[in-house]
Amino acid sequence: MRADHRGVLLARRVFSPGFFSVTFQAPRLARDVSPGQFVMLEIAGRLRPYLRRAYSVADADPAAGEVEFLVKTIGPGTATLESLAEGSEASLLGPLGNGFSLAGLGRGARVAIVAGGIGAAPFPLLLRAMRAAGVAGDLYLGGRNAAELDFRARFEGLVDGETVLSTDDGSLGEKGFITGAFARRAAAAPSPYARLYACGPMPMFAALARVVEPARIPAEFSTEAAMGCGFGACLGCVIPGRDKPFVISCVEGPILPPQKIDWGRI
Amino acid sequence: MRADHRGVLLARRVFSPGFFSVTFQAPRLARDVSPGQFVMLEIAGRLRPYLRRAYSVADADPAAGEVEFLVKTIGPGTATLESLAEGSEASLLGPLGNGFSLAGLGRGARVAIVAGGIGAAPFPLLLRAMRAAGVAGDLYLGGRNAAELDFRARFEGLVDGETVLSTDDGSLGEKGFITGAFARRAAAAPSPYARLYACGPMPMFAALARVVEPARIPAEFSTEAAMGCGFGACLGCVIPGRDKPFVISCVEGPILPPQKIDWGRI
Amino acid sequence: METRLGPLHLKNPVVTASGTFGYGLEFTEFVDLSTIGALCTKGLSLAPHAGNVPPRICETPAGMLNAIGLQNVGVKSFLEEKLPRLRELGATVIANVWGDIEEDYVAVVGALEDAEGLAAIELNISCPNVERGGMLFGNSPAATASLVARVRAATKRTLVVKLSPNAPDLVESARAARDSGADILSLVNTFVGMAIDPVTARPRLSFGTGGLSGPAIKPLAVRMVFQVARALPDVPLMGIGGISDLSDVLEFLAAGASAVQIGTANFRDPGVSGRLVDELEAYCRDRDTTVRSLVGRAQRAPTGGEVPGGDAGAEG
Amino acid sequence: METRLGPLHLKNPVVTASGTFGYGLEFTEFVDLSTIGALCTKGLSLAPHAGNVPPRICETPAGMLNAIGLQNVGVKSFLEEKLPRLRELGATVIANVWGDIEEDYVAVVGALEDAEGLAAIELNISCPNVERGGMLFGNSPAATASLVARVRAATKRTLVVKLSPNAPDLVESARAARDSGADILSLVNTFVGMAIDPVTARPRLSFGTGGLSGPAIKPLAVRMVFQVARALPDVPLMGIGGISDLSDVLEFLAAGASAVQIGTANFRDPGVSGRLVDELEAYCRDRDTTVRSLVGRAQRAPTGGEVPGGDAGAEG
Ligand SMILES: Cc1cc2nc3c(=O)[nH]c(=O)nc-3n(C[C@H](O)[C@H](O)[C@H](O)COP(=O)(O)OP(=O)(O)OC[C@H]3O[C@@H](n4cnc5c(N)ncnc54)[C@H](O)[C@@H]3O)c2cc1C
Ligand SMILES: Cc1cc2nc3c(=O)[nH]c(=O)nc-3n(C[C@H](O)[C@H](O)[C@H](O)COP(=O)(O)OP(=O)(O)OC[C@H]3O[C@@H](n4cnc5c(N)ncnc54)[C@H](O)[C@@H]3O)c2cc1C
Ligand SMILES: Cc1cc2nc3c(=O)[nH]c(=O)nc-3n(C[C@H](O)[C@H](O)[C@H](O)COP(=O)(O)O)c2cc1C
Ligand SMILES: Cc1cc2nc3c(=O)[nH]c(=O)nc-3n(C[C@H](O)[C@H](O)[C@H](O)COP(=O)(O)O)c2cc1C
Ligand code: FES
Ligand code: FES
Repeated sequence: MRADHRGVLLARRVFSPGFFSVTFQAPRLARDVSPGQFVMLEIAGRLRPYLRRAYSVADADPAAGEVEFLVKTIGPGTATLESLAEGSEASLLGPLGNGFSLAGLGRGARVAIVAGGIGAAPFPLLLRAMRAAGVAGDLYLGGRNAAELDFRARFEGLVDGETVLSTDDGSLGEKGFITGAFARRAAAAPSPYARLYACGPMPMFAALARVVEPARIPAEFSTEAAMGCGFGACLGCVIPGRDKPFVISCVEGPILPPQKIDWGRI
Repeated sequence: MRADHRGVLLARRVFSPGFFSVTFQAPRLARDVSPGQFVMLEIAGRLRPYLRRAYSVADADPAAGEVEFLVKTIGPGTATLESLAEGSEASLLGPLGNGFSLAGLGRGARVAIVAGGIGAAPFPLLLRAMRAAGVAGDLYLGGRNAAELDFRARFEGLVDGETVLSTDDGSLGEKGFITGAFARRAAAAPSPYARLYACGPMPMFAALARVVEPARIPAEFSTEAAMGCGFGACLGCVIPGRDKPFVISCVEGPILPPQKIDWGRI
Repeated sequence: METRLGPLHLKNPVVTASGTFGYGLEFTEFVDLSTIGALCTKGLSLAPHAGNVPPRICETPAGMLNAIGLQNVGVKSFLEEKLPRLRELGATVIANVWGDIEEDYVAVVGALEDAEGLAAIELNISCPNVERGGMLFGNSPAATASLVARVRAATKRTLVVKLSPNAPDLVESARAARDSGADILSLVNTFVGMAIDPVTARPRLSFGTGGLSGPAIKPLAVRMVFQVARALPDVPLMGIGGISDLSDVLEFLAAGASAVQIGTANFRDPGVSGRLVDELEAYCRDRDTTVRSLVGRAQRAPTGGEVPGGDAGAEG
Repeated sequence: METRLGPLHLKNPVVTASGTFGYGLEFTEFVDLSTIGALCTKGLSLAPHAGNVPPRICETPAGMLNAIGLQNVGVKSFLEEKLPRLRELGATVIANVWGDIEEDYVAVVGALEDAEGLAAIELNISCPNVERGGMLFGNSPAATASLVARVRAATKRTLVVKLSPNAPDLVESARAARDSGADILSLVNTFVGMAIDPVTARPRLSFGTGGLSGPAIKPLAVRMVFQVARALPDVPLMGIGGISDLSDVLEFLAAGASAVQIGTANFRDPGVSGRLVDELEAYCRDRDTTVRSLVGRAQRAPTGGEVPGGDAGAEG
């Protein structure tokens, strides 16, 4: 059930400048969250940022009562998190959103996970669930340069499959966009992948949609929109839809199949 | 010279709930400040509180490069200071204001210091200056109850004279207002006191003015007004004056003789 | 805590503001809807409405801008899918309505007239009157008067008219609404504002401008409530604008509001409305006073202090 | 960084706002006055003026309210004690002036006419016109036109007219000022607001109401600058309202301001104006662009995005 959980900051791990993870003590949240869900986070008593910020739960340890977030610093909200002293409190409103689905994937099934930059955030928790369900998967990680992919260390031991890296400048892995690397492998008929899970910027999703729709690969995109509330009250987070004008991404998503999004209006 | 000094929080000492002292590393400020002067303090990157807050420098150690403030928690500004993590930074704009004067007090002179509650803040530094100048002084400390005077511990070893305490509820020292305790001793003719230094709420000053003006005891009141800037730019901090409509308390004060204030318009 | 606003009786003065509380059902895990004074629904139109393309919101210092574009499910599905559940939950419901022309308002109000479990209608007059070339109903006392009179004639329900702070003369608009049959005035709606991305130089909202809300507008809203309460002491007011905690509630009551509406704060803190009911109750108990006696206290306080030769400059 | 506003040439577009920068001399330890575009003096009247009784200021969310009451040393002592030192320091000075009746303005402007080292006059029209029963000069286009015309006739100097955001129709006021001879428009002055102590229920300012300033008003000020720039593209504008950092400066330039004024931020951060000059210079260097080419960029950006059937509701 959704609630406003009190979280105490236990630890911060910095991967490279502006890329870090924070782990909070929040037992009920750690128990209730499922892969792909997010929280709206607030640091008490602050007028800046004024609105809460959305963060996918990157990993959860129900036994220890801990939840972890993978974060990239962009503005006041993420910067506050970056400088928050250990032991400080935050309120974590969640779990919110629909989450990823493993339904219909039998043991031994193989999937692809494509992440653009910090879009990798929700996948550690998904990889755990896949392992439990006996689902294998290749991880495609793309970033601007090697430094922006240092957080890949967070995925060590979690991937039951290949890990493919790419950078825009070629400083690590293949040179170019990760969507290209994925397309080359997924294109093969029959496709090696029973499903695609992806998270990243909208242009990446649009490129992926052009690959998976013709190839009939079912896909789940973890979409991102500016969110005022995170639970369906403000209607600020809508994404142009195909079968209706707008999808309310915080409650109908954030995980959406490409078929629900009107790419022409993005 | 006035400047916006970077201060690093070294230590906090809590005397009783809501009464504490904070010590910052700020070498140039520690060197330049004189008794009775204040700083406008801001904790970086916060929109709340929006304006800086004024704090008298309670003590300064030029050798160690440290300045200390005695604080009572009232609202967002003081609350932020109360919860500020050690090692955090603040900007300290100062030293500001005119400060107390020991001019005209020869060695062996005796003065009175009257403080209402947290009004005691500026006096540790003044007491050091008095000792250096060979000036003795009795300290009158008044508060609501015993707990609100726990910070008197901060004055141990600093007073070359008597320490007189009073509380509204009689839980410590004499019962009643500290102004009464002072009046009974100061009234004696000739008055034992060559000068009065006082800090506290306006009603306390008004009461003291009624004692010292007839008795012709020179006095210096450390006044308090809501301050927008602290350096004469906003004209927000004025106090009704006698020889002109308003005194700009942040630059003409905060230390003012009762003769400059129009008590009838307070 | 019982609160009377003319014909409207609420169990307490804490109401949630339109568009910031969804249809109430989004908040059931955070607030027991039966405990708050009332909730105002998202603005309802006759047909479902899609609203503006994103981005629709952005953050500003101590507030936010929104240009949702009045997206709503339409009055029909509100009556079929939302209102029955709100009734079950024991919520006191105020239906906020809007339209492009007077007939739209009349039609929506007509559709709601026989619905069971509606406490009042709130007219959002901060909408572009397409017949008048998009000029907002709320921005001319004449347009306001004409609209309110039409709606008044179309319903027996308690009628709340929600004022726009962008009106050239707020008191005139308030008087026009009152004289045309409003039972209660709620104020304020959002202030038209704009934010521009410094690097791309494009407005942060696709619509260009948006409505400013949140703590940032509180001093402006308090002044407007104070001003309208002074000009129209007989009209019950609901104060709105940046209310986030108990002291904000007390501030609006002191200014002259008989009840308050909590808006943007619901996004940050979905449980805030229920908590404010408890805190206000405790406050009244501790000081053994009543909500009613807290209303308009500032109206009686002396102001305007200046020295001889002092001017009335409220600015600078 | 050279900035032209009609007849006024500044070395850069960063100006400090009246009443928030004293007479400049309070800031010499924090800013080299010769490096900023210009400074606007505290509002000057013919005679020294005492102002309102305290409390005169209070904090609000992301801003402050003030009712200083235009306390100032008077034009005579400004000319004798302040201006000469400002000249020595190489400051570019804009004299902000005000009065209770038109004659007062004319008299102050007359007293300044032959002073050496004044770059321009800025008229604060947000003052109560005592002849018109205290109605503010800035709140009626007619009163604005009449005042500006009188002053225009009385001076050869560059004339800046500072608009009040409380005017019923800002664009009309702007047009009236322009048509009556204003060379430049500066906007905005403070918004009339109010804060009430929740416990005592007394207004926090002795004057009752006060002028709201600071980041809280930025989205409203940006919208107003954008709107006036669109309506009067030929009039040079100085944008004012909550500017605290470089991105705020860029935002106002993009909206259509040729220069900006930094106000309340000077209280929190007395060195901010000098720093913004450096930061803006660095920004232009890095992107090798000019300030001029940053002006009005948002005017050219497409806006108003809505879906078919989407309405123009800027509020909700
Ligand atoms: C469902 C969901 C899950 C998310 N999960 C994560 C996560 O796990 N880790 C994480 O680091 N972030 C995540 N985000 C993104 C995160 O919420 C934003 O980066 C954050 O709101 C930025 O806030 P800020 O105050 O730091 O910057 P803001 O001041 O909000 O933004 C600064 C500037 O960057 C722009 N901006 C805002 N958001 C983004 C963005 N996402 N990408 C690029 N520019 C942006 C803004 O328009 C503004 O111009 C998620 C977002 C959503 C909707
Ligand atoms: C020159 C000067 C020196 C000062 N030195 C010290 C010092 O050394 N130690 C210290 O603790 N404080 C000192 N103060 C007072 C201190 O600045 C205020 O207490 C502080 O501004 C409160 O800020 P806040 O945000 O915590 O509360 P605010 O939100 O600013 O105030 C909360 C409420 O308390 C009221 N209030 C504000 N200030 C006071 C006050 N001083 N007393 C009672 N009510 C008030 C406000 O009107 C408001 O209603 C000094 C003030 C001045 C002008
Ligand atoms: C304390 C204070 C005093 C002011 N005095 C004047 C004044 O004398 N004349 C004037 O035209 N504007 C005056 N202003 C308005 C400012 O010049 C500026 O227009 C307004 O504060 C908005 O800008 P800001 O949000 O950056 O402060 C004053 C503002 C403040 C806060
Ligand atoms: C996202 C959002 C949507 C809103 N939608 C509506 C609406 O549909 N109808 C309406 O009358 N007011 C609407 N409002 C205005 C609020 O009801 C309220 O009047 C305003 O936000 C000021 O209050 P606040 O500062 O507490 O948010 C909306 C406000 C926000 C922030
Ligand atoms: S974020 Fe508020 S409705 Fe989705
Ligand atoms: S505090 Fe600004 S002038 Fe004194």
